[in-house]
Amino acid sequence: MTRKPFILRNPSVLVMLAALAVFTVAVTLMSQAYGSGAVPTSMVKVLGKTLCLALAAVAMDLVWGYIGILSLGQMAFFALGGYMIGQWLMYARTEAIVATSLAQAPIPPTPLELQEATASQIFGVVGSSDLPMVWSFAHSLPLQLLLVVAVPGLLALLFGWLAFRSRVNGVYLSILTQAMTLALALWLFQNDSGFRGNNGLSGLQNIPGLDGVSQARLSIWFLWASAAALGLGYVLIAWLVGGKFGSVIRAIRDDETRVRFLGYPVEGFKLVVFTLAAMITAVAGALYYPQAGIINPAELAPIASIYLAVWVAIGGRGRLYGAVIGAVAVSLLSSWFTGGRAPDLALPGYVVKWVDWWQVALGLSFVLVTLFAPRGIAGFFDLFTRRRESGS
Amino acid sequence: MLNATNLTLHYGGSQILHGIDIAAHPGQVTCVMGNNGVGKTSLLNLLAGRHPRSGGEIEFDGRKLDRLTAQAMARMGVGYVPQGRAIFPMLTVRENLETGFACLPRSERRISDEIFDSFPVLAEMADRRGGDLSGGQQQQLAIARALITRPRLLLLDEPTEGIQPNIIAQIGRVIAALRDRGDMAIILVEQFFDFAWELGDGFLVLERGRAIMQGPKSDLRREDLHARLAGHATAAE
Amino acid sequence: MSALLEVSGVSVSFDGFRAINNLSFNIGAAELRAVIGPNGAGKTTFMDIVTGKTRPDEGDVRWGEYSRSLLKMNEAQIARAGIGRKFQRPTVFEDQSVADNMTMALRANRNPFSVLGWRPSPSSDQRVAELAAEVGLAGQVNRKAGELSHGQKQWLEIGMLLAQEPRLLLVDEPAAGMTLAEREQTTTLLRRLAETRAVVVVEHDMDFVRRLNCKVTVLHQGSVLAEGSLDHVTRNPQVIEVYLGR
Amino acid sequence: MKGIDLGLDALSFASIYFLAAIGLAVTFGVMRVINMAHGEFIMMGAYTGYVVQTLIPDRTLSLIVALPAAFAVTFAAGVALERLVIRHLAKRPLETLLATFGVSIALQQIAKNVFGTQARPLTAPEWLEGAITFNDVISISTIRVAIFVLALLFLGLFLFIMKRTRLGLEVRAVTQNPGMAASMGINPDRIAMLSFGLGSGIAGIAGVAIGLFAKVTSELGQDYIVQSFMTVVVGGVGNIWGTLAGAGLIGALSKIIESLNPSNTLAAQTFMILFIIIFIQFRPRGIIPQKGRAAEA
Repeated sequence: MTRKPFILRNPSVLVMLAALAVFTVAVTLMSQAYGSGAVPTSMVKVLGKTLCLALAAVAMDLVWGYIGILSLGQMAFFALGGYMIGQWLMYARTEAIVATSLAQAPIPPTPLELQEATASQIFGVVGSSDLPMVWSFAHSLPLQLLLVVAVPGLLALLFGWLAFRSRVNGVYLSILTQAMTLALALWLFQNDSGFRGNNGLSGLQNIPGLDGVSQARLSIWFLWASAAALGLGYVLIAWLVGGKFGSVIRAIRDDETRVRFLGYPVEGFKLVVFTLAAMITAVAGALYYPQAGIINPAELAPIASIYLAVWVAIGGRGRLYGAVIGAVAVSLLSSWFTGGRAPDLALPGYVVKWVDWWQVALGLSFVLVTLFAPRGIAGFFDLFTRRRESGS
Repeated sequence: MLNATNLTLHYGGSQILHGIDIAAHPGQVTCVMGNNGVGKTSLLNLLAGRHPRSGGEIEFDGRKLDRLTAQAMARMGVGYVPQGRAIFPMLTVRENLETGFACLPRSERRISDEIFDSFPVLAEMADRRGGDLSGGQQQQLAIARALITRPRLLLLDEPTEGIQPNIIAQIGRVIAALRDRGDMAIILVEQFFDFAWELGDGFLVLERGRAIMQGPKSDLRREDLHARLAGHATAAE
Repeated sequence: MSALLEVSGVSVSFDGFRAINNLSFNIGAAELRAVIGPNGAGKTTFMDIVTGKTRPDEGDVRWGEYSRSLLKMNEAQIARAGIGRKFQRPTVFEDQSVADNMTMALRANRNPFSVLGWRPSPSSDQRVAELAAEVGLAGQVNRKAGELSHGQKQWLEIGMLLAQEPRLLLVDEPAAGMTLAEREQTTTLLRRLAETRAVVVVEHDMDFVRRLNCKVTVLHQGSVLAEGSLDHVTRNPQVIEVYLGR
Repeated sequence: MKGIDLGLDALSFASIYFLAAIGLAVTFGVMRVINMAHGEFIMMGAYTGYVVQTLIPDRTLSLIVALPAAFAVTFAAGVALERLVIRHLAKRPLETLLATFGVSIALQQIAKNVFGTQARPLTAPEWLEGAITFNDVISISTIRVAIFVLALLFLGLFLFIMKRTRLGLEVRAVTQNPGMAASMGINPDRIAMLSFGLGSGIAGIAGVAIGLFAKVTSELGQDYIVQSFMTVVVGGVGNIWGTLAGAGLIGALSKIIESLNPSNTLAAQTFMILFIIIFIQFRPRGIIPQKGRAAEA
């Protein structure tokens, strides 16, 4: 048997990368910054954010679809990634503003004064003027970038170690991950948590040092970055699940007891997958929030993590492209319907306003998908390929 | 009473029963015999409606039955005493018995004295939890529980398995009494040869899901039947 | 000859019911042994204890030349130490190909990072092909395990066990649901395997045990009732009483 | 003195948790069904109370009407959910979780569309509005006493239904061995449907009680669902005393942590959840674990 290179063995990866490239080039050519302007900057941001959500969904699929942990804590990692990059964005930019305003003062400020002034600018809103300990590295982009993966990774490692070693499984594990997210959210909601309570971090769309660059351009740059991250993440995860490692984790999903009797340390595999997925999710979050402009603890609501699971379910669990399709389709449809642009549906005696009724339709569609299409949208592709195979 | 023909059964990919015929008549005990793993329990499960058959006809009281469910069979008058007894461990003895009330009209929902007369130990233990009973007591409870539903066909799956001799004798007397009442048909799956031979009116011997010997007691000789059963195990002697 | 596996004085209860009662059992390094006994005699619980699924309340289980206690090890560690288990119902990963199933079982470092770095090589491909041929699945390596027949799944599972290269094989009712021809193949294979390693077969089909032609241990109510050749144990009046004819 | 006050506070907290969780003790604890819409059933109960109050001005009378009405509404919703969705997802617990979550967000949005985003008042009768004062330090609002009494009442009702009624017997038989229960002539599907309805109905009544002191919004259920699940899991699945113990533990714990740092209830809740996560490490099957081989499967 000769082995073909990884990419050739996985045509779906090639298709995905090609689609992503075409999409990115097309959006760029229609953008206000680099092209015809057919796609407004706000739309570019929506698309860029959607790519980040798709990356989070692919990571969710790794955790749920491949190793069988229905984690309802993915948004905790996503938001933590956002908070970590947000710290630098907010600090560096506030510092720059403070520095400019203090520059007019007769005596130039000392670094300490500058830091104090920056801190009171940031934390005035929660009645504090000291820089909390957790902001110690906020001045440094490389350190905060490191924290983007390190903090969620460590949280996942610790939580996973506790949960997996006591063999908490199935729905219990799901509820436990949900509790973890809730605990983190409640903690962030406090004013003295060091993360500005329910105000969250804001102004993240302004990138320090790039004041001269228009939002139109920035949005395209972030789109590129998001597309690159999605592409890389997709290839990485596809590579992971394509080999023997993937074989083992799918086996753990289907019958973990049996895998133990084969001699594999099941808990170790779960821990590796859970932590890795947390870090990928955090990177997605770190790219998402600068495009969103603001992050606050509401992002960690239990409901948000469940959405992620639902996208994967609708797209088709256990298939990475299913996760991408689910995330993209549902989140774009959601923003179209809730954005007030969808035409109302006139029923006899009642006009359905989609702004009000979209959530209802979405909720019921989860029910229908789980009941009637457990393989999701990707399941329909199977019908095609099977027909083609049997036809030829 | 019950007449089943050409029954087949699959678990997943493997065929467990191959064309079994079995009949049960009021006032008679039909014994199903054979070594472990030949499909006796599967046959009983099928008749109790607990596992769908893959083929064959079942007639009960002259009515052809299509799809069976366990609760429909119970309500139709089929009492079931499973292998391993399947007592509800957290229910008291009385509650275990009362589960059978589901088959009775509201006015008749009481535990008759007959039950406690047949199994006095159950009256003593009425308020203990089923799981706390010994194996022999559980077996008596399992039979009593099936009798509560006033069955016309009683299915017994190895009622002597792992039970001490004096209780076996008592169970034997109860089964004989039920048979002699004349209104109940009994199918008994049993490996204890003497016990089965004593009670049985008709016999069916299975081997790997097929009937290898079948007929009324009058047509069979004790030695032949015993040889057929023990043959594989003791042929070398 | 010192024993490969030494079970001594093991007891375990569930809800006050003694599933295993002061059980002692030894098996040598290259030996075929059949364990028989009526339902509820503790055959499966015995396997659960040896493979680490159930912890006994008392007693000890020791393994190998250095007499390591298995009680301190988890299921995966015990499997890596060289004890393979075949389940009663074939449990293969139906979603994956025969080759994938076997590759997973191949002897190799099991830690997650080593598995990540593992790449198929000509020798691993060849090993899979050999194993597939050995268990009669030569033409089927690229089929999904879920598409195999019941008997073939049993065979695949045996193949996976062989790939693990265990020193002790625990086999739970291998003949269940097999056709006559498949049974014969299975007996031949088990006997061949026992030439180089220890094999314990739990079975209650007497015919099958007879064909294995090996030492038999009879379990009853969680302890050993008799041990010896099949003829020896079938003449034992107690064995006849509880198991054979009565 | 302070201790007694704290104890009373903890007790009333525990009562609320217990009230919210007791319906789950039936659907999750007994039937092993994950119903993420349970919180929305609590919310539906609260809105039913509000609607009844708009129709019947007398607050005492409206409360008396609202309790059975809420039960009826949520019982029907529960039965419908079981028949239409949950039954078809038997043995797929994770998918049940997702599907019922879909129901949950649909119900939330429907409530928002019908009642708006503003909190609706559900006012307690006057006799429930005061406080019982023992001295300067110790006083407890009447409504909290009422909730405690209601929780006790529910405990009694639950025990009565499970131990003394035909339905309870059949439910217990089905939980312990559905196959054998069917062979005794019990219809397991019908039992599943009724007990699911019962658990949901209790959630509805809890909703009325919670609505009396909390704001009735479409998000009311969200605030209770995770804690309710934790209460059941911490207590030990399948045992009402476990649920009681879980509610007691969580109630006491949140008050104790709160009293150490009174300015910050959010931190208290964070620590409580962390404590629970760690607690589950040591007692993965809860305070009162279910015994036996069946529980291991």
